[in-house]
Amino acid sequence: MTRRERYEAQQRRRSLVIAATSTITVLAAIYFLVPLAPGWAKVQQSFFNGETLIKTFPKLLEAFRINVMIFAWSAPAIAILGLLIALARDAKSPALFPLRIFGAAFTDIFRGVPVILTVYLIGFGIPGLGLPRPWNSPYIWGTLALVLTYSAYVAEIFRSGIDSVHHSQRAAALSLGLSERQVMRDVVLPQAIRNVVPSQMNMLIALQKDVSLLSFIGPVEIFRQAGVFKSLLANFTPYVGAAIIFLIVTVPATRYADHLMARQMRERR
Amino acid sequence: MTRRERYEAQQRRRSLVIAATSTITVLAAIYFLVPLAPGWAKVQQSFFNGETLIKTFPKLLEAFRINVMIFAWSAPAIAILGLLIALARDAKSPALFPLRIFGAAFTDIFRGVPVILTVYLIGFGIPGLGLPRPWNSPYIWGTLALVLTYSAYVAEIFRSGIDSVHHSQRAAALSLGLSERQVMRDVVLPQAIRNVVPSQMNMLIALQKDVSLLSFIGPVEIFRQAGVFKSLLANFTPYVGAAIIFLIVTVPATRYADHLMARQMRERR
Amino acid sequence: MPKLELNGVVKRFGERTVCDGISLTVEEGQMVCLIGASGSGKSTLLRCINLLEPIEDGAIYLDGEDISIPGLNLQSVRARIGIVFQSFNLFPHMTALENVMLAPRRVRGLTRAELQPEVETLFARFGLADRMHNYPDQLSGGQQQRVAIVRALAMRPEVMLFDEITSALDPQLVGEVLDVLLMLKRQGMTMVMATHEMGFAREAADKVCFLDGGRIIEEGAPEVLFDHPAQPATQAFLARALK
Amino acid sequence: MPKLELNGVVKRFGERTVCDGISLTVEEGQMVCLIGASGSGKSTLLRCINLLEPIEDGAIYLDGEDISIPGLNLQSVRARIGIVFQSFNLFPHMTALENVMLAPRRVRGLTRAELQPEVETLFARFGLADRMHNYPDQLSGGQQQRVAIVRALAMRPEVMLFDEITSALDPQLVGEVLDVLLMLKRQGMTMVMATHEMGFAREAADKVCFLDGGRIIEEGAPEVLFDHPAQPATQAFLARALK
Amino acid sequence: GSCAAGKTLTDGKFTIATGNPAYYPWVLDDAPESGEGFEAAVAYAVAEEMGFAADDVVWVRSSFDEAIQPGAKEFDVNMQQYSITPERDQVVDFSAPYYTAPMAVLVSPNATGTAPTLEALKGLQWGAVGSTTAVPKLSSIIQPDNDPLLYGDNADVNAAMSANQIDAALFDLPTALFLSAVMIEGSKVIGQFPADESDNPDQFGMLMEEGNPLKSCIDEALAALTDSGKLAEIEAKWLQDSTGVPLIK
Ligand SMILES: Nc1ncnc2c1ncn2[C@@H]1O[C@H](COP(=O)(O)OP(=O)(O)OP(=O)(O)O)[C@@H](O)[C@H]1O
Ligand SMILES: Nc1ncnc2c1ncn2[C@@H]1O[C@H](COP(=O)(O)OP(=O)(O)OP(=O)(O)O)[C@@H](O)[C@H]1O
Ligand SMILES: [Mg+2]
Ligand SMILES: [Mg+2]
Repeated sequence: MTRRERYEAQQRRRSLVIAATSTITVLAAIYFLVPLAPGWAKVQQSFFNGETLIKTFPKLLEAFRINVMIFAWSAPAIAILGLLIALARDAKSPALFPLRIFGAAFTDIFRGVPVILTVYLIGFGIPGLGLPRPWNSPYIWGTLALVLTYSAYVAEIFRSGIDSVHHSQRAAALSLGLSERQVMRDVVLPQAIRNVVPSQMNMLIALQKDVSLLSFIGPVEIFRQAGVFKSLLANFTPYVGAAIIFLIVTVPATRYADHLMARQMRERR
Repeated sequence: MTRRERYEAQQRRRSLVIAATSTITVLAAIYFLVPLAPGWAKVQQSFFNGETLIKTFPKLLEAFRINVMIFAWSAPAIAILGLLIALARDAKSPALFPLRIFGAAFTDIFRGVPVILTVYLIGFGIPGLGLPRPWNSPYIWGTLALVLTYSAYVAEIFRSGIDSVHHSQRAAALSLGLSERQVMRDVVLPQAIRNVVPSQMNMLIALQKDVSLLSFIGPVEIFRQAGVFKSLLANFTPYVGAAIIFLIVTVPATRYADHLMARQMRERR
Repeated sequence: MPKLELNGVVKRFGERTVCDGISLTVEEGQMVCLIGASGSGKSTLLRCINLLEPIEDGAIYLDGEDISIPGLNLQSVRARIGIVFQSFNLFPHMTALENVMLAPRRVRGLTRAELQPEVETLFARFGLADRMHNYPDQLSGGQQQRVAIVRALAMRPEVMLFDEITSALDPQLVGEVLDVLLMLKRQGMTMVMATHEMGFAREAADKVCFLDGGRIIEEGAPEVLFDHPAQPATQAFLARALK
Repeated sequence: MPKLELNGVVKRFGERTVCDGISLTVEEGQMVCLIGASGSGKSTLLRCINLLEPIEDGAIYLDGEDISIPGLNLQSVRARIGIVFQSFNLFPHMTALENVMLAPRRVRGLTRAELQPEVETLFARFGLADRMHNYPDQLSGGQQQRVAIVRALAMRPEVMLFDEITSALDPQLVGEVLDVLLMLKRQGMTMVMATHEMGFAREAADKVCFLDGGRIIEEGAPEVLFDHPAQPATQAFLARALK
Repeated sequence: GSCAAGKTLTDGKFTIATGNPAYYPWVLDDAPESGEGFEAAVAYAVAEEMGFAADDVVWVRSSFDEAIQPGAKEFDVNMQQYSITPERDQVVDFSAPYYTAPMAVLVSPNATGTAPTLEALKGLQWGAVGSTTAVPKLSSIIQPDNDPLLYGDNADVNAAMSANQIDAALFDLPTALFLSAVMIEGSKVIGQFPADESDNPDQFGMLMEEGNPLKSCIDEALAALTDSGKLAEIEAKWLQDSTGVPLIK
């Protein structure tokens, strides 16, 4: 073992000790001090009620299936539409000026308008125009509203990624005779996307939770289900149950994505 | 005028014509065809009711003051906390390992837990522990919930920006004798922040609308106000009013930010 | 008919005129060297020839065809003109091999397998056989420079533009790379090269152009230009450069 | 006591050993040139001396003090050792002037106004007086290289490391920059330089080290090493390089 | 039933929507099928009056938003304490009222000493459920000094009261009595407003799609139930006697 490895190992040991003690201290402080607060019993009863949790959890889990379903079909749609809008906004040639304008208008409108309105307007409004039964489903139109809104956000992120790739990369690729499309696909986008993975992770996680907005127009997903229990039992514990379900899904996913990113970085340098 | 300028001017003219005709065609199609739908009268009555709009708009505008207020004090707090968390997650030295862990746990938890739960838990739970009147205000604790949640998202974006700065920049700055802090502040962060302006704009716009989540714990901001009108009048038009107010604020802001970014890019290259 | 012809090319960046009416003729199979002080516009001129920078005025002809017409299909022209940049500009997310194969696969429409032998030969010729699977960040400056050359050659261009491609090479490699260029020349490649290697320019160039402030002040066969420069600016430059 | 001393420095990247037990002594005011093929480890060695890369084994002494002890305050050491990178690494979000002023302002604690005369003199000496307010993207390769040199010198380091700093310069500027280095040497600056300019190494170096595969195969006064290389590898390298 | 024949969503079935969840005392245990609870009982009585067997009553759930959305509805009638207002009546149809609800004041444990006078009530920090007619009542009748806080449902009002963020909340009397008795420990209903306090007392009606032909049948049925005293009987069975709550002056 070299001098440097010894030193680093020692540093790591020391910091682990610090981490462990400080974490334990803080947790212990919370654990022992919070229950001394006068209202603790009531708060515990309202938010961390084991009995309620057990009672409501299975139904929450069942409702979560709807979230998963909506998420599963809207996420790819959002990725694709978002990318297309980003490309439209980034069109360089003067002939594509209309596309640029369209992209800008799209992002402005769908980011600017509150999601709830988009959900109501598309989820209630379009079916209200007189669509027959299977085609007026809130699942279809609600998903569309979600896709439109999120695409606007996602497009802006892709665009920032595209802008972050140095223009000399475009020049080098063009000089090889690649078309603008190929340059985008093979050279710019791979670097752009890698640069924005964390921001898109953000969006993915936010989307997962915003699937719940569809409950405004009917579908009883996990949030609405938790809300129903909350109203019924006058107890917020079902939300904690929902949060647990979300955390079980998102935390491993983000850790894994982080791990992949870090490995990629390490390999590269 | 050189050959190239002539050509570009011509291209621009042509594309403007295309843009104008296509836009007008689409708008005309919507304008003339949608009202032919059987349910149009009802939809118009429900969503685009001029009378309702005029009646409710002043009160919506008044309620919007609360949004502006909450936004004004939470946005800077989010920027600062988000940046600190990003820096914590990016700490390189093994001695700062606990900070890294803390940063990761923070982002995982506050991104993973649905905002509603955070708002309820902090907005009702902490005051419920027995705080006296001025200190149990839903404004204080609701804002804290918002700040914690958004900081987690914003931190991830900052982190992606920091990672997007090439490591040779760090090396060059370190080699000049700058401390890690100075390197971060003077060399890495300015480049990092510039790279993520569009993503952070996203967050700013989303925050502006998510201020409405505080309405779950009492404050009557524009969305709750629109909801009250909706219930009272059985009409969704007040949401359209709210959307108009949001658009009036966000569209010029994003256009201006875009303009600044574009100018910066042009100057730089 | 000259292979490549520039006629009064003007390029401006905002207020600054970087190429100020440059006319130049390059015959098929010729090697033309651009020399001149830093900032005299050599790199910019090469970028203009490759249509990476739109020119303000003048025209550029390839095989007699005006390739600077606005609105031309740039792609097909660029595939015929290769360029190696002063700053390499390798694609950081691809290995050396992928960097080289990308354009032939996309533009020439070949598969990896079809390209393999050809590309491996190129790598070997540039002493990079064991670096094919490294990412640019893992290569030394000289190695990156050579990968960039291989990348351009793999497109089998008709004209090659080189922008100080030996600047990051050690003298041994400079020799080797220049040997490759001589070989390309023997094979009939038309080349324009911005260089500071006066020795090479004298030995290999058919024509040397001296740039100053965005203009070609003087041009001619290397023997003439190096040994009997007519213009005072050229004389001053060469006096310092060959010292 | 030597100004700078390396003792068995080992540097690995993963499996690959890039510096393989390098020992080297640089006396105060000496100019040492590192020569060797591309990929022989010259840049990496310079980065190790500047503590940008932690070393696996061995030690580095500055003024007799071990600066490679893990956990040392790197910052104060680095301020005493300047480095100019092969790839410039200017800060793209700052003008040339800001690039140069940043470190003196932060580390030496001076104000812009205090620095102005000193920095302006430096810019002028490198022929950059009218480029101070340009961003790196707006500078030619040679201009960027010179800004990088000015940036390092503005910290008034005791030891300067140069990594092929003349590679992006035209011959005229090469002459000028090397003149500056000679002047620095006369002023007593200790310097280590990776270079491919054999002519300069011979003229200006007090000692030349030939690197091959991460080892110093041979070192000595330039007259000795260039005219009577002892090792076959050195002979081969020089034979090609001086051809 | 002859009157309703061919006018319902599904022939031979009577589809009734209620809230998700449905609260006591309107529906017992969130299970309207049992017919227990005031609204559930009224629903079955109306259905029977219209000639539907208990088995032909189909229950669905809906939110307020779904009830007022333009376009096709998923129910024949929707019963969840909808107050009849002229504005709402423009968008949807209401049956004749089946209950007239007085508004009542529920105060937190800290404020149980408040006198039941408008004067004393003004100074309290008020809360209410944002989607109910309590909101306009609050601003028109009580006109509190501080802006009221508004919530999404009863449970949130309950939590805000527990966190001492509000002193008083306005509900319809049966809900207020239920909350004070079961949900919020130590709270108290300190007063009610006379049901006919203002021009439009809070009357609950069944909500239908605008122009629903079923309206006349339902009105007929309700009229019959009122005449026969059946409605009063149901009310007496499920809604607490409210005579003990003082009137607010
Ligand atoms: N994008 C730009 N905006 C403004 N000025 C520019 C830009 N690109 C180059 N220049 C300027 O144009 C001039 C010519 O630059 P160019 O890179 O062509 O020089 P060069 O002859 O290749 O020099 P070197 O030998 O140093 O590479 C320089 O003065 C440079 O500052
Ligand atoms: N981060 C890295 N990971 C893996 N290998 C690396 C890394 N950096 C450098 N190397 C390898 O280390 C060796 C030495 O590189 P170095 O840059 O020191 O060479 P050099 O002597 O400066 O060459 P040149 O004259 O071309 O600049 C090369 O073979 C290179 O591929
Ligand atoms: Mg150049
Ligand atoms: Mg090197």
